[in-house]
Amino acid sequence: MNHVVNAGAWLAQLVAVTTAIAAAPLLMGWVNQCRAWLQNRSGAGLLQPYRMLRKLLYKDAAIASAASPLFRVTPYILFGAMVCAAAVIPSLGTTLPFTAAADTIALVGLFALARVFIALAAMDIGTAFGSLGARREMLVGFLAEPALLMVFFTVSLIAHSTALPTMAQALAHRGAAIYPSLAFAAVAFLMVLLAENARIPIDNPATHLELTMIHEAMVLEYSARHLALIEWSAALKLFNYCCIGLALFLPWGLGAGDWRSLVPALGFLTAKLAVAGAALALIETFSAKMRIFRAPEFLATAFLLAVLGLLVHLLLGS
Amino acid sequence: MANLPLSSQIINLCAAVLLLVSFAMLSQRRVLSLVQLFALQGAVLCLSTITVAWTAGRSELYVSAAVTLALKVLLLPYILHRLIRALNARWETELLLNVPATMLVGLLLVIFSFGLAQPISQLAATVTRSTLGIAIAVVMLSFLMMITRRKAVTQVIGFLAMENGLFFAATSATYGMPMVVELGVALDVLVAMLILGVFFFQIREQFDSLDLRNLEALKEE
Amino acid sequence: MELLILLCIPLLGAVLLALVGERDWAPEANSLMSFATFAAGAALTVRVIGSGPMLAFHEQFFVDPFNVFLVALTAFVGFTTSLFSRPYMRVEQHHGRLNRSQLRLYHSMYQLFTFTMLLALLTNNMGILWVAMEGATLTTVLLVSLYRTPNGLEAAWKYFILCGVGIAQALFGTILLYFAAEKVLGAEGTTALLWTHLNQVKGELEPVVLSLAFVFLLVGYGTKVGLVPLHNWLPDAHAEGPTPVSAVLSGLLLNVALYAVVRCKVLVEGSLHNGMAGRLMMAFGLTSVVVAAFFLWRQKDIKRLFAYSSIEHMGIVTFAFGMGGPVANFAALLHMTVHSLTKSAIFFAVGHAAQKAGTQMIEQIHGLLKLSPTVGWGLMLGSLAILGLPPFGVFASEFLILTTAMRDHPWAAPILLLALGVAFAAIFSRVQSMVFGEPSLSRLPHAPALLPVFAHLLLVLALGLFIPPYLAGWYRLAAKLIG
Amino acid sequence: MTDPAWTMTATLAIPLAWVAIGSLGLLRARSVLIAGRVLFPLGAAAALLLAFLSLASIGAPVQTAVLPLGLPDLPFHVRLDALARLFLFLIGAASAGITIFAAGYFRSGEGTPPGLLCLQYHVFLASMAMVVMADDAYLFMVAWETMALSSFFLVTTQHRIAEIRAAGFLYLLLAHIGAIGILLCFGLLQGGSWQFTFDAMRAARLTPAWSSAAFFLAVFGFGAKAGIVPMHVWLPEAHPAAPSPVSALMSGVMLKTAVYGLLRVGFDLLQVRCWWWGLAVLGLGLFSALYGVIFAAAQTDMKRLLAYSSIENIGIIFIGLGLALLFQGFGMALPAALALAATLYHCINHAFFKSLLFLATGSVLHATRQRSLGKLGGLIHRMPTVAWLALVGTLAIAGLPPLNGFVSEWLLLQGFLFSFDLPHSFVNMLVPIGAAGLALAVALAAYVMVKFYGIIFLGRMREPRLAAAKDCGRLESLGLMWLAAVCVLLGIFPVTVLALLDNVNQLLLGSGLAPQIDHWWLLAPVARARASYSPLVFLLGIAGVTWLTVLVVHNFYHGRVRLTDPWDCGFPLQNARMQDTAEGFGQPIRQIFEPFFQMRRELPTPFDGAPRYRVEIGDRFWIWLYQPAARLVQATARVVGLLQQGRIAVYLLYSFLTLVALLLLTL
Repeated sequence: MNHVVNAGAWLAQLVAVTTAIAAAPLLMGWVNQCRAWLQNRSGAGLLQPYRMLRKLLYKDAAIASAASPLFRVTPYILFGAMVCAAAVIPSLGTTLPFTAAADTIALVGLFALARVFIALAAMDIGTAFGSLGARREMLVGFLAEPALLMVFFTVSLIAHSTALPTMAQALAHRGAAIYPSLAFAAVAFLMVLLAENARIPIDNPATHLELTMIHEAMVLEYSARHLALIEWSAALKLFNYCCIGLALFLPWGLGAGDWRSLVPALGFLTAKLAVAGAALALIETFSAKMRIFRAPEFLATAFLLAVLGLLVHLLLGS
Repeated sequence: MANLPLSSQIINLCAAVLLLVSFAMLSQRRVLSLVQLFALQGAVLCLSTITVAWTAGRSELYVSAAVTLALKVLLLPYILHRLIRALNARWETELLLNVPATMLVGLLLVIFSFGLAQPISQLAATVTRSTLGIAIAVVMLSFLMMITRRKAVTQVIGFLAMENGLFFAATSATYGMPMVVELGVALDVLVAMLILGVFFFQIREQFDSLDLRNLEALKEE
Repeated sequence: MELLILLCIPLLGAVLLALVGERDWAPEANSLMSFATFAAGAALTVRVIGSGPMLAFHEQFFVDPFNVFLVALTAFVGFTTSLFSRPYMRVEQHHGRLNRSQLRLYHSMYQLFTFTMLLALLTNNMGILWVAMEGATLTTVLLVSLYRTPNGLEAAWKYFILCGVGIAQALFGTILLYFAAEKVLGAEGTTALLWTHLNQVKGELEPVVLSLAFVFLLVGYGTKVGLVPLHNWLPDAHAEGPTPVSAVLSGLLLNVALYAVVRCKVLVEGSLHNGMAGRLMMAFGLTSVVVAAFFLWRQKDIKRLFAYSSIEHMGIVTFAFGMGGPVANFAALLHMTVHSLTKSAIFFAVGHAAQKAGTQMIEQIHGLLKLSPTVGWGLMLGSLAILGLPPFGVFASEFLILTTAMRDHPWAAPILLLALGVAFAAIFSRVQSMVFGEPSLSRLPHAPALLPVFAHLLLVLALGLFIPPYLAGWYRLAAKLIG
Repeated sequence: MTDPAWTMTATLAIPLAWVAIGSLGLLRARSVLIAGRVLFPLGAAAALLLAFLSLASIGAPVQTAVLPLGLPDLPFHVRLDALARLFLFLIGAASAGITIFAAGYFRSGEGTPPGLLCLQYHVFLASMAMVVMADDAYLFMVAWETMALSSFFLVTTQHRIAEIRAAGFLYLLLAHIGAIGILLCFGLLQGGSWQFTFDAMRAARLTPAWSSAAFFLAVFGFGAKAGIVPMHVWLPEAHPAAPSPVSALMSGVMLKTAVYGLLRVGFDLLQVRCWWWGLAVLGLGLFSALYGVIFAAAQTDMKRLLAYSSIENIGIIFIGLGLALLFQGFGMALPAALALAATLYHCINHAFFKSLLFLATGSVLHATRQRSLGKLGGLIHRMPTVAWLALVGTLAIAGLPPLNGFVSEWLLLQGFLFSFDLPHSFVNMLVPIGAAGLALAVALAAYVMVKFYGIIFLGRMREPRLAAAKDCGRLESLGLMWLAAVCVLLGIFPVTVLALLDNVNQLLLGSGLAPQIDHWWLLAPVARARASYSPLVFLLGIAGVTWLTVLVVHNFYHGRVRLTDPWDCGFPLQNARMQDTAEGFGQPIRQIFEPFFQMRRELPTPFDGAPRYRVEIGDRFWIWLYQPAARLVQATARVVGLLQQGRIAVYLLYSFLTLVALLLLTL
């Protein structure tokens, strides 16, 4: 892990980031497609998110006259934050140069930064829905964030590190050892993932019903390229979360970060993401949307599970 | 008693009379009688002082006795008498504690005083040492009298009686204080009496009576 | 020589002002007399500092660092109070609360009071000390009842009777002291009541008699100090008399009474060697501090409030003297000084404020700061100083007392601190509501004398930050004398 | 620059200069011009000088001096070491910004005249500096109480308002009670030497029991000043009452002197330390952090909100402190250094971002005369400078990368990760729960700050007269910019800051992080494999990607924008009052954490012609702790008052009984 500042590593980094940016809508499309299949629909196709983005990007932007510059700049910052997060997460290899810039705690901070910005932007226009969405988003956020941190803590106990690559490496090389704490952590992580990415049972990405919506309420005022960037960021966020989950709980197949390992790693990643996406669709299909006031209970459970994982680890010493 | 010299017997008798007068004052309700008792007390005091002076050969005690006579037997009772007549405050209407109870407390005080004086008396070289207990008792009884009375005048008489007790203590225990002090004390008592006299008039002017119940306005409510 | 002048000036002043005290220039004459007293006191102080303790007039008078410091303080506060009383009494006259003959009485008694205080401090004779204390009571009784109002009369009556009875106990104590001394020093001479002689032979005095004597002396002079539960006259007398009298009562009389107690304590401790006197003083002191602190919570009258504060501070000083030892005595002396200065400054400010408001009721005085910033700040800073907030000198002495208490009597320190906290809340909440807020006051026909207020506060502030070495040395000497 | 004698003199000269500057204000007490244009800028310059001086000499050896002031046996001792210098830097740097803001802020009008205000303000500054420099108990107490006093007068500037008077009183009372605790603590610390210099206390050897007593007295005393729950009640009262620069100074700087005091006592003066102190402090801090942030979320007054947020941040600082004590108690040097560094870092951070936000509220207050969040909104359009600078503070206090608030929280969480290695089996399970609580508090802080910023600056104006609001003046924006800039710098260059903080670690713990800090751009306090964070890369990454995206989007597509009415799901009738209010935004928190609050609701019935909803949030500690205490004192006073019931016979009886009792005692 010495500071390898060679061209190869940087190229691998570039590939990883580009992959993330490019593949994120695909993952979104895949999840939606799986869901459609599970619901006996034919679905809009894997590439539908790309078409959507393209359409939005070409449109004229309509912005409320009461908007401040903050409103306009937020989509870009959001996108920037998610791309940075993608660069930090070891999706393809563990020795990418950018990964040193942030560990898991910083990653949580980065997600929080994005969340605060979009919440502020939602309040900027001064509509009833905007502030409602912002409030709900922050509510979910403040409950999910500690849970996520606890998940990372549990894993870092095993790896003695909070740096994601180190954690992934340590878990990948643990051999056949079974960590019951990881099971708790994994379930908690999954719950956080659902909440953070505006999925069922916390939020329904496909509805504009004012009683229930969270994410959509915040972005109601956005249109055209701004909306495109926000949607893309959302897709990237899901992609990032999935990659984190994979790196922590299914870390096999990660390359070291050089050229040779990149191709097999890409293959592994695709396969794992496909499975993860399908699983996500399955969960979403089998569960029902919760009332918003139940969300704290849901997330508190996640938090509890994460802490339990931690305690289990301390108790069992494994 | 028998083997005591006559002078000592006289002094002891005086002491006993003083104690008796104190009890009498404690139970007396008529203000004018109180003044008379006070004058009697002063006279007995004077007598005992002269006796002490004669026995011990202390000439300055004669001066003390003279001052006592002038002040406590003649002047102060006279002033008090005049005041009482002028203010028309002859009766002590009621006591805070009824007479038998007061007497009982007084009795306890006398026992206490004697107990207190015991170790000191044994040290005293004077012929009159055994009377110190009585002196303390007189002071205590006067104190008690001040506590139980409700009229301003009687309170003052109690105060003066206490002064008498102190004086008796001074003569009986130590053959009197140095002259400067004696005179100073006498002056103070006189001035105090004068000021009090002025006060009586002012109080009556303000409250139409000398009852101390009028003087209970300043308190923490 | 200075001593004679020092004593004669106020006596002369009393006589003079008894004759001309109603004239228009009488307040100035009063101030002038007080200034002359102060000058003589300063000269005496300089001399004693220069050439050490002295005896005079057949040993009847005695000056050592302990009493000369109180003499200087008394003369100084007497002088500044007379400055304050000039406009104050004029306003009282203007308001029709006083007539000319009362003014004459006031001026004459003011000087006489100063005389008795100085006499009590300077005399070497315990009997004369008693006479002077009684004289002080008599003069102040007249001062307290100056207004002849029902409440004033009541206060004066209580003051007179309680202090009279109290001081009678002190006389009994003095007699017992004489009784004990006579055996050692002989009855023939008049030396048996001279403190210097008693101090030399204190080891030979009969302990049993002395312990009884001390009880009487403590109860007697303690009544004048205002120790709880003998304090009941104090708030009444402070509240009902004219404010300059409250200032000198708190600033001077209590000190002098405590001085008498300490003088007695020195003798008794020297004889008993069992610390009984110290323990009694500590117990009285502590009780006074605690009880007074709670009393403060029920006050509605501003002068009563500060009267209770005086009880509290006298309790602190008594406690410190009771602990004994160089540091505690030093602190106690310092506390006496700063308390005198601060409390009199407060009374000056309170006097002006009450005159402006036309009432002493705390609830009816608001917004001093707005209408009269100097009076307001004087009261505010004075209160903060008396509450023991640094950088004022009261904090310095309380710091020393508390730290000594922590060392010698650890159980007492938290009690003291708790009481100080309670007192803080009580006084500060009241003063704050007076100083701050919307104004409710009127202008006065005579400009208030604020020089004394700020002179005192400045001194107190300076003592908190820096105690000049000669002053410290002087306190140390005095502290050593007390033992 | 590092010549010891010279820096000592210069450092001492600055408080003196402050007092002199303040006294000059008295000469022309009513002149706003002199105070605002001359004296306050001078004060700010002195503050800046102090900051640079302390920063430059932070690694210099310890210097001491004895001043010819104070008590005869205990003259004023002063001492400059790394800890003192760090806090002097904090005081200087933060107050420089606040003072320059204050230069433009104070105007004549009701309340204290500007000249007097100038004196109080500068005495406040000077006393804070002296607290940090003091090396004996007496000077410390003098400076400490002067600080309380001067700030009390500053709080009660508008003393004609009754609530402000009450707030000031509560503040001074608690400060005084705290000071009593500190005094008792010093009394224990001298340990039998009866020397009240800090050197003597360092030399004293206390038993663990006495050490613990002293330490917890210090926690009580300093905690009262810092605003640790349950001694926090004065904070949400005093901060809104004070003028904003004063709130900033109190919250940003003064609270830190309390932390300084606890550090000084806990790590420097006390030689015997027990590990379980750490646990207690940690628990207190955790509770305060959660309590503060939950109450902050429910507030509707912007300055109260910030005040509660201060309680939260002090709680976080105490968490760090407790962690450091815990690790040190178990002899874990590196984690202790990490936790201590995090604590100190957060102290500095909080000084800057909280001052920044308080000053921003001051500007808003001046522009709108409105403190209630429910009547603000949309100010970013009228006050852009304030709004954008406040955004920096908001993001920083919410603990978001790459700003400074995140760095200290990151370090603290890194510290928590070591708690699993604690040798005590119970503790190593308990402490991680603390990490969870900390994470919750930090996440809630983000919630609170979104509410704060969004409701004041974003959305539409809730009152029509807000349209007349003006942006702040030049001096004010200069002050805000300075604070915001330091926030950013502290966030971007944590390694440099940590290197400075390590001097303090070396002083207090005897070991530091030094070998671990190698790359100036990469923060990896333990090892790179363990954890690393580079805010600079972060910032550049986000900025770069954002910039690239803007470039790409605008080049490949087009940048046309049409301004319209807001859509809002097609609701036709919209006005500013349909936005979330402060109460509305806090509603989920109130619901989730209901047991914390003493709530009084006023709900409309369906038939109300003019429906009204009102909710009042009360502090349970007020009801459980303070009111009973006050009642107890009152009841005692009532009983004691019976002593003085007016009857002279009874008084004589007291005298008589006293006499008899004492005579019996001597018999």
